[in-house]
Amino acid sequence: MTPSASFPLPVAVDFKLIVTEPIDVCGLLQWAHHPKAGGIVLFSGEVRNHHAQKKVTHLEYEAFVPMAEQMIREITQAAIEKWNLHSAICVHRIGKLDICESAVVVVTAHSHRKESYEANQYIIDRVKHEAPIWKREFYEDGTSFWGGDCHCG
Amino acid sequence: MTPSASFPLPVAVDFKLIVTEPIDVCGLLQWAHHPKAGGIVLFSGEVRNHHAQKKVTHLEYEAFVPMAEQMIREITQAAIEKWNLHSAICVHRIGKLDICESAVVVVTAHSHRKESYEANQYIIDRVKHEAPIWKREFYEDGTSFWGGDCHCG
Amino acid sequence: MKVQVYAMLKDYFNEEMTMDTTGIQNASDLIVKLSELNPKAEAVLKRCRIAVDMKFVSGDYKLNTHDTISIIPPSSGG
Amino acid sequence: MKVQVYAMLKDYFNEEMTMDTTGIQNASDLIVKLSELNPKAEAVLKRCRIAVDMKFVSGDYKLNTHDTISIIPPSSGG
Repeated sequence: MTPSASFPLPVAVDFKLIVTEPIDVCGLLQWAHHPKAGGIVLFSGEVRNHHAQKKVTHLEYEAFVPMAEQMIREITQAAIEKWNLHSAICVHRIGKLDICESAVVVVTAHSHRKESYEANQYIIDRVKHEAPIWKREFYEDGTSFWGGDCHCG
Repeated sequence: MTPSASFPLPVAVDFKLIVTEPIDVCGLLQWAHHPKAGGIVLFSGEVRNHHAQKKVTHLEYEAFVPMAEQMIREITQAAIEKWNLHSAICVHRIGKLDICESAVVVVTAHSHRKESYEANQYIIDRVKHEAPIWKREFYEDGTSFWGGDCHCG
Repeated sequence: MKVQVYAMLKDYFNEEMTMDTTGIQNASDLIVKLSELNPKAEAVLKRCRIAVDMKFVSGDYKLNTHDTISIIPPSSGG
Repeated sequence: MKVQVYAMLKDYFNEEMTMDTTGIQNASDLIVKLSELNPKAEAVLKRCRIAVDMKFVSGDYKLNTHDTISIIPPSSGG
């Protein structure tokens, strides 16, 4: 890949962080290039065809969009400060997703790879556990299940 | 990203693992998609513009190509077996590289993200330390330096 | 006050409700009230967080008639 | 035997050399011999590994006249 003409601010202020169209994974990777960054890590969370012995046909994600965007921005900013990243971005998709499509992508860039891996895991762990985003799995047998539901209601 | 028409064998038997042209980072990511893989991690080791206070203009990589390819294949295979990966690939570039270009890319795919991160780090750590590949840094002041040289010869 | 629910809570409540504040002093009271309105939702509600103006608040947060309150089920993004 | 060197070792030796095996029983002996041929390379040579047929061998590996031997400097890929 060739470098962008101008290099990014560490945090992606102008990006939509919750999107309904397929995530432009390569575009995010391209954006994250930085002349000081020796190690870039990209995580893509993708739709699996199985969950707990059931065959998954597709997923649907819902979000409280403005709050989710704000939290993703804050979590990304916290990682940039904690590890001194050159760039970091996290984009989550909502709506209907098919098998193998990316639900969430995190890219982190640091001078050294160890920090890029750590910061990347920090961002995805926090986004998954804290941001107001919900997954609903649809199975081949016609049933569906909300992630995070406790089956006890 | 959309899934490939046919899904890969875990190890990329038909890929050239040492290349002289820019690494097709997006193509590797595309290749690694797998319907059982919930977490895909991609590492890109890129050329930095600085090293130990010196400004780097470009790098050159040299490899003992057949041995390096064989070792990368063995290391990748070891990771696939250790973590039960759905797919894994590592490609290293040689020749002249400019700032921000990828020198090495590792992609790992597992059902869960933790294993994808771990296996990815395992592969890059071993490839960097064990494979017969050497880096030469060229500086703005006209000097150059072989990585791994001990400055004491 | 305006109360918004998300995800599986929409199986139990309207997505957006206007509730009067009688007997609802704080965020915890609101969860109790919603559980009374639909006991089937109680198990999920116990695990929800409450946000006011896109900020999470604790159970003793005093609710205001003019607040817009979001009942946030456990996250399951990614 | 045929000896191949790589990377910074090419500053000190020809990339490919044919050496006779006199006094060179094993891999360690070859490193000593190369250090004698060019003492400036000694520090690097001490940190090199030796491969025969693309497999690393230990210092006591017995070298054969027909072997092609690679002197592998410390890796610095990635």
